[in-house]
Amino acid sequence: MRKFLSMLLALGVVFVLIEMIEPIPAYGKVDLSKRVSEKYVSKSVSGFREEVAYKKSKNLEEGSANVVTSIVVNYRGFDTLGEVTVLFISAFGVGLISSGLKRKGYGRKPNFILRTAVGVVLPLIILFGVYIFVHGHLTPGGGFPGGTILSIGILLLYLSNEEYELSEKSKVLEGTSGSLFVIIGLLGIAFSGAFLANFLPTGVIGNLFSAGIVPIIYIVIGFKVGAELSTIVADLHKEG
Amino acid sequence: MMVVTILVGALMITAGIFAIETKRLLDSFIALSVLSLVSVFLFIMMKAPDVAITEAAIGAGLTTAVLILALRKIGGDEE
Amino acid sequence: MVYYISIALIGVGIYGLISQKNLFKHLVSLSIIDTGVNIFLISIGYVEGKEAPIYSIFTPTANFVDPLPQALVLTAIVIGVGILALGAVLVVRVKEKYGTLNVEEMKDVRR
Amino acid sequence: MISLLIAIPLLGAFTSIIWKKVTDVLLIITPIINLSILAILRPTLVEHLGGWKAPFGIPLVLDNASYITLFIINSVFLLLSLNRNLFDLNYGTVFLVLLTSTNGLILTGDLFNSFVFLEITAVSSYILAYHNKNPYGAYKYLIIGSVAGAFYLLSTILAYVNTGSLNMAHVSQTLNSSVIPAIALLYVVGLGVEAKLFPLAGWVPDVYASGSPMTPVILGSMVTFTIMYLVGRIFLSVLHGSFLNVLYILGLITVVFGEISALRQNDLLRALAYSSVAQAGLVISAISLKTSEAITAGYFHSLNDVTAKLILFPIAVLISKGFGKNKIPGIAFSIASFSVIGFPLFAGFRSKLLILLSAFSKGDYVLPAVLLFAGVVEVAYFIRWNVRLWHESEGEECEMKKHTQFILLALSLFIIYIGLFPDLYLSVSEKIAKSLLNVSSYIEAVLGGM
Repeated sequence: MRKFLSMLLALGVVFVLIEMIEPIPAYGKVDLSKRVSEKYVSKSVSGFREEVAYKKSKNLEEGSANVVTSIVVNYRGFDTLGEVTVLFISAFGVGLISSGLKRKGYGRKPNFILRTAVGVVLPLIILFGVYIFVHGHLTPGGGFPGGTILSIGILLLYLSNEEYELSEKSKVLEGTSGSLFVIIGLLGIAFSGAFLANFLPTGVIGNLFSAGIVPIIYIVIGFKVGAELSTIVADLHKEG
Repeated sequence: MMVVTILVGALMITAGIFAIETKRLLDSFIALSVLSLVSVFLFIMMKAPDVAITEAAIGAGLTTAVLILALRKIGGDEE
Repeated sequence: MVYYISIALIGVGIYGLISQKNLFKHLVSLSIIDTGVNIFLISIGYVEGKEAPIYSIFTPTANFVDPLPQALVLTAIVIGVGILALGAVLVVRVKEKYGTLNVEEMKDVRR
Repeated sequence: MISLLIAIPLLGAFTSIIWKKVTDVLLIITPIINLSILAILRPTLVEHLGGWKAPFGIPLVLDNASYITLFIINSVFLLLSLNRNLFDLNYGTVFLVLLTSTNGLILTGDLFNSFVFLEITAVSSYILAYHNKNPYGAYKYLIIGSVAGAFYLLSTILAYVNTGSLNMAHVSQTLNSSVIPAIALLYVVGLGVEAKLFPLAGWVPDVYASGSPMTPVILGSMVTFTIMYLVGRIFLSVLHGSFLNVLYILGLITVVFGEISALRQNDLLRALAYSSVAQAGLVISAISLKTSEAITAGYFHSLNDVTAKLILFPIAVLISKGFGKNKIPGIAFSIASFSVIGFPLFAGFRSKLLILLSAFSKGDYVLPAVLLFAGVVEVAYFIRWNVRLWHESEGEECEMKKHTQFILLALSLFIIYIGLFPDLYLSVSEKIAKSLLNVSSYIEAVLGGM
């Protein structure tokens, strides 16, 4: 009975939602010229207009080759600060709610293959994570997946080693990188007159050293997300 | 392309229903992981590689790990 | 078509949220709703015949799908995992305190 | 400069996780710094974050409404952090993040950014709800709140599809009226959970009545008032006040539902929780009358409600058996409850009268009827509780510190002061209402006459 009623309600919601999307343009037939993102792509928000060309255009208003990154970190960087804060506060909450607990083992010795492989795979995982967030402004990826991959490395350590415990330093890393993000934003006020404004040269689009503060912020985000998710993983290993 | 989309969509909805209706929680989490992985495919089809990578790392990887770790903490499946 | 897939996923999630009694299932349903919303967001930015929004050797000049929804979805995914982790820990504490994961049984215990 | 209001508490939160010891100092210093920044600034100011101009970047808008709301929220925060023994300092980081997010919610001029800050507020509230070992209440809140968050995101994206932008002013300017119902309906669901609207308010008693002194105080004051501001901003400014009828009806149902449930409770905390649901419904239906007077009355009432709840909840938690020898908290409790009922001489009377008058002047008779009904029910249960608490003579020496008692008494005298001379609250709410209704100058300020 309960199932039938909930099915009815879910169908109702689906029906209402379908009615709601009636007026929006058909899938794949969207006109982008009416949206703000058009200016993000052509990097002409501040009025400057010139065809952007890979590895050629210089000193654009915003220099990351990955347009999504340019939005996430630069044009709408404030959202990302908020997003990092969500993760920060939920990691803090997970720690708070499972406080007073100690790590408990899995109750059986980890597999030999797992223990040996960790030594080989872990550096690779960390290297991959760091690569992803260092190149966030050039290739898909960035601070969030990069940080997640770092924390997956920590998870692997937990799985393979009964005694392993994340050191308290991760909290320091978390707090410091968070503060760094805010401080970079405040430097923006000092140098360019607006919070989170870019104050470094943007270089040639597509180069590793380009895009001003974007790579720096993404590295900070990477470490912060890595530290936060690692504390979540660590806290989930604690038991009363 | 249309056929692929429909197949992917059908797979996702099936995985979703299975995740909800199955009796064992572990199965449910695995089905959720499958749903996330399939959605990665959909994201790539819609030309969103950034989202695809993030969803693969977070949605399919970490979410499942978090849920399974929490399940382990309460002493595994009971139903 | 993708619109309907995402809406169907939202519907499945809501169905799960109401019909299921196990707390973990609610988290799973929530995750399904999130995935549905994310797919919807991406799909409204997709334009046929355009490429992924990254300047590279293969796409040296702009011919891109809408990058803004992708940026929004990145944010939404990360927020989603934060809430999910918090929810999972809360479920663990509920189980510790009431000894059950079932909503209905919990009502009896709490009385 | 405006961004400092958000950056400083956030920096404080990040610092507090490294040096736990400074948390209690930070809790007092941050609101003081914020208030002094506010004292320097004068509305109307707009800061374009990252230096990107309006529809492209994220603007922070400090107009009259947000200025006053910020002032209120930060003062309330300061007042709460001075009330030291109500607080669990382990939660210090959460308070600072909550201050960050409420400030952000008030200042932001961007729809998606408001979603992000709403989620921060929500997550901090879930953590606060867990206080005093209340995992189920927190869990329930988390599930309902996150679903609402998903709907909020959906409506934001629908606005983006229609206008091509996420900027509130730009959306308000260009939104096609044919899609407003869909967007507004999704926003009702998205905001309804935090605003405690009827079908979505099921979490309130479970969270508010956990027996923790700080959870209901913080959620009922800071968060509630911020959400009321956001409801006004979105429905009046962004959506031009259309589709308010649904909000109006839901608000009225919420009042009736809240009051009847409050009457049926045997637990004082749960009764108070339902009472704040009812007050929230009253505020929302007043706001949705859409005339300047009615909105003024709505925010006035919300301010009164916040003040009263600041007194009622801590006393109800700490002295649940009866007042006995504790005369001072007893007097404060009675004054606050009379204000909620709306006895003449007390602050609540002024705001309820104003709501009545503004509804009559608009030719509306349903809201007055519901308001009178609510008043009768409130008299029934609040008098019952007052009698019960005063007659219970065995009340032991309470755990309340002297200076907390003093602050509570001062607050209750303030309620009487407002009841006699309502000008302070009245002028403040009037400014909020005028500023929220003056959409064109808001658009002008943000977009700079585009």
